[in-house]
Amino acid sequence: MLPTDELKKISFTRSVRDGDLVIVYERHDIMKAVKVCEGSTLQNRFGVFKHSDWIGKPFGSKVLSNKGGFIYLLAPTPELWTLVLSHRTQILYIADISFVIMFLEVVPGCLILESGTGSGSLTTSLARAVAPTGHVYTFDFHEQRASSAREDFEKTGLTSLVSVGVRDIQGQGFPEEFVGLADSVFLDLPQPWLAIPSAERMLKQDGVLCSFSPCIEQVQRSAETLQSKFTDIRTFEVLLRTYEVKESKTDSSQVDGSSVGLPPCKRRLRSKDSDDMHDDSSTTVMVRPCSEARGHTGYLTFARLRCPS
Amino acid sequence: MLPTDELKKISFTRSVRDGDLVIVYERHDIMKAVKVCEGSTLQNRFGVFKHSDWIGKPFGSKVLSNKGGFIYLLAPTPELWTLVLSHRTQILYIADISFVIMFLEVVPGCLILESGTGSGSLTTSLARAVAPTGHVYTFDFHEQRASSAREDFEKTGLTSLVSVGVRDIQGQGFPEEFVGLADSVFLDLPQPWLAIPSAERMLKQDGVLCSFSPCIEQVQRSAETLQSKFTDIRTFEVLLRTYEVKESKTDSSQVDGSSVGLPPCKRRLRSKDSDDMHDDSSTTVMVRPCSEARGHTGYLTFARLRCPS
Amino acid sequence: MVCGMRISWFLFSVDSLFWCLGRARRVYRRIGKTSPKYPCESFKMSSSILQSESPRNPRLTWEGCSVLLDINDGDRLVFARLSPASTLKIGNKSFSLKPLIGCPFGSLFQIENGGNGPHLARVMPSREEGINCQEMEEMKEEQVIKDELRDNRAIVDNNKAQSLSSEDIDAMRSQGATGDEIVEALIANSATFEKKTVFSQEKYRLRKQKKYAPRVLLRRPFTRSICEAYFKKYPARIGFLRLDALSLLLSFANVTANSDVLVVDLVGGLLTGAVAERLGGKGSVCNTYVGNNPNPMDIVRIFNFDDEICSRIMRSPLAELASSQVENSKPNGENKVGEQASHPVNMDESSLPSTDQSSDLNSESIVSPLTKVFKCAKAGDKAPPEVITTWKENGFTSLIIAAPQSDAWSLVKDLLPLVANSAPFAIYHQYLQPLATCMHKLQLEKMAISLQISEPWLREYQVLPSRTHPFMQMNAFGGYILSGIKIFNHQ
Amino acid sequence: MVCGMRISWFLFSVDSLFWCLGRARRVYRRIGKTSPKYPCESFKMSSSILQSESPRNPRLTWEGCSVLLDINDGDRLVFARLSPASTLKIGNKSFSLKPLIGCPFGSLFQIENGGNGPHLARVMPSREEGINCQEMEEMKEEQVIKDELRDNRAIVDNNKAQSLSSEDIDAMRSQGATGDEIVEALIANSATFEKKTVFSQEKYRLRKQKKYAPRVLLRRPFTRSICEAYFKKYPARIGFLRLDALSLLLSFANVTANSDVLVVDLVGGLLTGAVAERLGGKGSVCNTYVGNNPNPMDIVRIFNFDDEICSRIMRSPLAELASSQVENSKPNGENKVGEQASHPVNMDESSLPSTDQSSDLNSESIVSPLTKVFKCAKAGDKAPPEVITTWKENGFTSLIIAAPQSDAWSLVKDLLPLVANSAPFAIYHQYLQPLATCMHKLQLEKMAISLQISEPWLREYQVLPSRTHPFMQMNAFGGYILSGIKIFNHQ
Repeated sequence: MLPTDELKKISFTRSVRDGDLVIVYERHDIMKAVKVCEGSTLQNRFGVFKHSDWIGKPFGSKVLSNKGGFIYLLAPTPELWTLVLSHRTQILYIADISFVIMFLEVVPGCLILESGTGSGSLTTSLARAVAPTGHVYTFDFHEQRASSAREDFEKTGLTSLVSVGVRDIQGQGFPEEFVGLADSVFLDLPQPWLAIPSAERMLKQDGVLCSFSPCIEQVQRSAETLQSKFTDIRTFEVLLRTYEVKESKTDSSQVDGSSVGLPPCKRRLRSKDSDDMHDDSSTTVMVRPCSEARGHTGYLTFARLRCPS
Repeated sequence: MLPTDELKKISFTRSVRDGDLVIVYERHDIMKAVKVCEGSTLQNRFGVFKHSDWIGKPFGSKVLSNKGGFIYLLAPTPELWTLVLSHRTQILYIADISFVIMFLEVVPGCLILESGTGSGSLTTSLARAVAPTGHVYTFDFHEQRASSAREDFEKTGLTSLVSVGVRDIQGQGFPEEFVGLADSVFLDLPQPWLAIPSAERMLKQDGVLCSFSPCIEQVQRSAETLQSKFTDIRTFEVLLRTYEVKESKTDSSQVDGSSVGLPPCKRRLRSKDSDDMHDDSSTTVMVRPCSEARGHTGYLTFARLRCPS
Repeated sequence: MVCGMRISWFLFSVDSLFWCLGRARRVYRRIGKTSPKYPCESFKMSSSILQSESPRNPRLTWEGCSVLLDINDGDRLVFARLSPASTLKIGNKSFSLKPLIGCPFGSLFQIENGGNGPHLARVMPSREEGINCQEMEEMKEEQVIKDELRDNRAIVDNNKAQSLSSEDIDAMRSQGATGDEIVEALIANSATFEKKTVFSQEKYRLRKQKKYAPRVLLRRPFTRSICEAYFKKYPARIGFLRLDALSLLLSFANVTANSDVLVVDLVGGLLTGAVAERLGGKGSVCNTYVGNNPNPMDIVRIFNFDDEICSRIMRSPLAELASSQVENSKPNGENKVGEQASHPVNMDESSLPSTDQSSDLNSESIVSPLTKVFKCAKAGDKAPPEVITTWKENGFTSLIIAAPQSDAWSLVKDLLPLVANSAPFAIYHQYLQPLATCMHKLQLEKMAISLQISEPWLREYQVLPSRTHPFMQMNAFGGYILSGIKIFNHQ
Repeated sequence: MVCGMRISWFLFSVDSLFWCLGRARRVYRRIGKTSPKYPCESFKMSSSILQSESPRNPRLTWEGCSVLLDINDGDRLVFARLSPASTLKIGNKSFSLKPLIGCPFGSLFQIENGGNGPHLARVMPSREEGINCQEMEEMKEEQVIKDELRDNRAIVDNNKAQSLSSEDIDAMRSQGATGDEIVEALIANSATFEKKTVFSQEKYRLRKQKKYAPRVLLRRPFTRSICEAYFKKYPARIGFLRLDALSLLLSFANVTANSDVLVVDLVGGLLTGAVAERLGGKGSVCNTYVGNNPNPMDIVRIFNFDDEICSRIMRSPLAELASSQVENSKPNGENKVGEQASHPVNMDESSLPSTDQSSDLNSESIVSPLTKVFKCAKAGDKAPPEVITTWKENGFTSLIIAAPQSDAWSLVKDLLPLVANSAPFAIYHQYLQPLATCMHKLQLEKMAISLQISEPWLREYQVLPSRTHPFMQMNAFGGYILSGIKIFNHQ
């Protein structure tokens, strides 16, 4: 997934090869991760796609099924991965992920501790940020979840950047071997305050901790616990509002009263032929917020380890 | 302010008269309430305005100062009043006010209890909603604040709709005379939970209560108290995002690299002559959110008195 | 006039109402009055006895009254008119709504097995029955809350946990067990219930209660509840007009008793009804329209408006309002002004009823209406010439436009001259650019000041011990509002 | 190359830096290297000793290091370069920054009266010194919190409450009293302090502490702190690019070590710096521009980038990138493609430096710079032909555009062909309509899929016992982002 291996980096010249992980894109909300395998096929509502047809095509190509249906083959990125991974737990999405990595000051070479691993959505982006020389140590108390995550990181080629441990961080804290070595710590735990004293010992001076909690009571209690050894304690909520774009024919003919209540001839952009569209003068691109949105994911509480007294 | 007195209702034929309350509009963010008085003058940075010049002019007129500066004379409304009243306390603004009145199901004829009166911003809108036959009984523990509010209601002509009492509602509850008579109760108190048992006795069956609190802890404690006798407990936050509109000349000439960093020739709409503007073809109206906004006012917790068991 | 209290045996629901709208949308239905079975005198008396101080704000239902039935905390929302003959279908059985007549709004009903078989009976609320919207929200979020006390490591949910079969449940039912008893039996026979967290136990109980002991809450059809119900189930019907946006329109336009409000209502009558509710029978609301066909305002009938209020709701074509002389009810009068005012840009998202039905219609359907009789036939009558004359002489005291598919400026330029000087106005729209253009034009033409485009933002919270947070699902868009004040222009 | 560790005695601040920008904006300054007083070897050694595992992420300051000084919790934010000669003006006195050298980032400094007169000295933090942003927010909201324990009925604040005169304070100072001692004296001599609520007492103490015992916090200049500082003090300089929007751009564009990122940076170099920080010295960032003059990227110099990272930051005119053959550093090469790519729509709100200075510049000013020497002269060098050839052969791995005043589509149509197939891209803009149009065009031209316009929304909370709520002031607008993935197009 990451261009750490120069040979796997996307470029004009790189094509899909046997064994590659590709993201099969049907629609912006229908995608799937597929491992390309010479003899395999992919079947969906558009028909049967032979993997052998894919090999040698540039990434970003449109490929056809036996029935003429099509999909796109995309190179995987952590953002696409977040959309296709299997949800073993509630996952973090791009808005929270991006902000966490920025606010935790994660840069190449950092050593990051994370608990819990969950579905590995954040972990994947953390790995991208610490590459090529840093490392993410991530822990989950749930044995099976940890091994599923491990398999995923193998699939996405991140094993050199991520280690998954099975451990109850709330109960046992982080392993002693990381004392004073962590640049940043991320907690997504039901009772983060139980893990904060351990996180504090793991952090380098001036290192940053982040705790993600859906409920304000968890934030209140964490903030209280953080008060003694941390400074610069700040709590945020990050959301993303998406917009929908459609074109509308600017119709200046008289519309009689009765038809005003009828739905307009609505045409969504993505389902349209480009051919009949090039008289731009008569169409307007209209844009408005999508009405359904994620209204809350969680509160992000950040804190910086206070300099030793 | 309200058209309860048919003679004071704005219309094509109604003009400014001696004794009228007018809103002097300089700019969308500079307004002032003035009582028109034959011999008086108003002085501002645009010069001196004689009230006598105003009398006989239609509402909504532009009037000139001795120096040729101008202002507009507007008929007062609760919305304008909210923008000009003197802030004796933090006030509620249009978004919260509108939602509260809607969610409290306030309609003409209702009897409403309110505490505290504060600066009377909400009270004015409540009065408008219960007019012409309802009544708002509003209480504040602060003697001076109550009498200032009373003066304001006199000024805005709402005395037949509003009564102001001095009373510590948290300590003493609402007066016994209102038991079972209130259609709705509004609380803006630091410890609303202390007033909830009294509010509950005042409400008619199925009546609605609203408590406004800036902090979540107040909401948590209120919600807990409400649980025993109320149902349909819901907490909201309402905000308003405003947009700024400006026009921009669509400039298709080549701009060389160095000038890209320079601020564009920005022209705000309100400071513009209409004369040089009528070549609409070359200008585009651009709109974007204002960056500064009220980020939080308070939480609105509503609850409906449960039907008697 | 006196005999206006129309009582009907028609039970109408959002579902069936919209079915009608979909089929007969072009027809502005005016179904004649029926002879009421119960004389209006009796209603007036009873209402005056019960609600001496507030006849327009009754707290008990009556025969012929319109109600909102909230089934299982918002899972289904049904508007109905109460009569001894009206019924509500729950599951595959129909239940008479007669027991709901004369009950306080806010009452809760459940199915009970009485002498005459299962019927709706009032539940006397006790503390633990305080189910509310917040718990509902909670139900949606399986994974969000990580329980502090226990965790789900030990629980394998493989559908084998329940030892009670559906045959067993049917048998219990036929033996007259109540829904609550079935729920208790299910809990007693669940192998995993005891292992669940307290929180999961609550969730389990609620899920079973909804299925086996559904509850019907009796609510008043006010603007609040009507707007919320439509927004939840059929947002496109009301142009996605969210409650907070609607409340802002009423504020911005200074709606109050004794005012004369000009509206363009392409949101099914919701705006007209909301304005009429605020007028309380004093003043007037004029629902104007471009062209020859009035805009439908069926939602007005859902309000329990009395005759006085209904008579203040009038319609008038823009052509007549804008013409220099009053045209005496010329029925299909075509007018140049009216035509010019309408250059709608087709841009609304509202989809056909058929789409809606498949997307958000409840699978459980509604009993068929017994008679298609509508209350409030008077509401929305054509404004008589003398009223139009008064409006022209005095001007409207404010203007509200909620026409999501029309061009704001085209409407405003013709409508604003009809409102009094210094009168406020508010325009709701789904798109920002048409309002920005409109605002720009109003400034250029020096027609208005205090112009502002605003967007309401509403967020609901779950407030529960240790589980307080904003709702996970939110409606991210409440539309845009352009507000302003008309100025007097010498030219 | 080895000798790239430029040390300077120049203290530069946001203020002075911008003054330069304002005056000399059209000139892309490339000030030559100075001979470093301290050999780079010594830095490398010391850094490798101190930070063995993370040489690019040092936790202690060093001579020549760039730092962010946060004075009184964000009241003033000053970027400075540490040297024995650099000074910081607080009030009307200048203080040497020498004591800050070699201290851990995160250290707090206060003015102390030592043998050599007042100087900055490190404060060893204790619990009650945990002032933070939240308390700051609290300070702004005088009326919001109604204290539960006491109320302010009894307090008349008439400036007579303080018996200590300014002469008394001056006298204390000249006798060597510390700022903290003065604060304590003020509290002891306040007639109303004891009557205040605990909360008000805290507020009073903090206010006095800021005035009489100001604190300087030493922070690392990372993308996080640089973006926050600019956004707070000079948002127009960075095109109002808020931290959350910037972080999204980096994610959407999949920026990571070993990638080759094409950027259009009209946000002062913030974007370029943020990308370079994520590259960590592997891969490249190409800052391209339309026309002949590179876009300024002064902000890059605020980062503590080492030579390796700096060398990966290159610039190249679009004309050269888009031409079919590599033009060997033709300095003022005009090119049709480049010209076509720029049809800027003037619509940004950024105002002239002079306006900024009067509006949000701190009244307290900064010491004058001793020498105008810039670090990282290598950063932003013109890309050598062989690198351009590689970019052309392989394509960029992603594209980010932050050009608030340019037309998105005009840029994208020329830039997208330069990125590899399946490469992601992200475009930041202040206005929605240009992005909507751009998205539409990309769809029509079948250039990209997975297109989405999103708007980040950020809210900060005050979390304090019994006083938890979102900040009362918020920045309501973080810009819009169009993101997508380039597809391979056969034609």
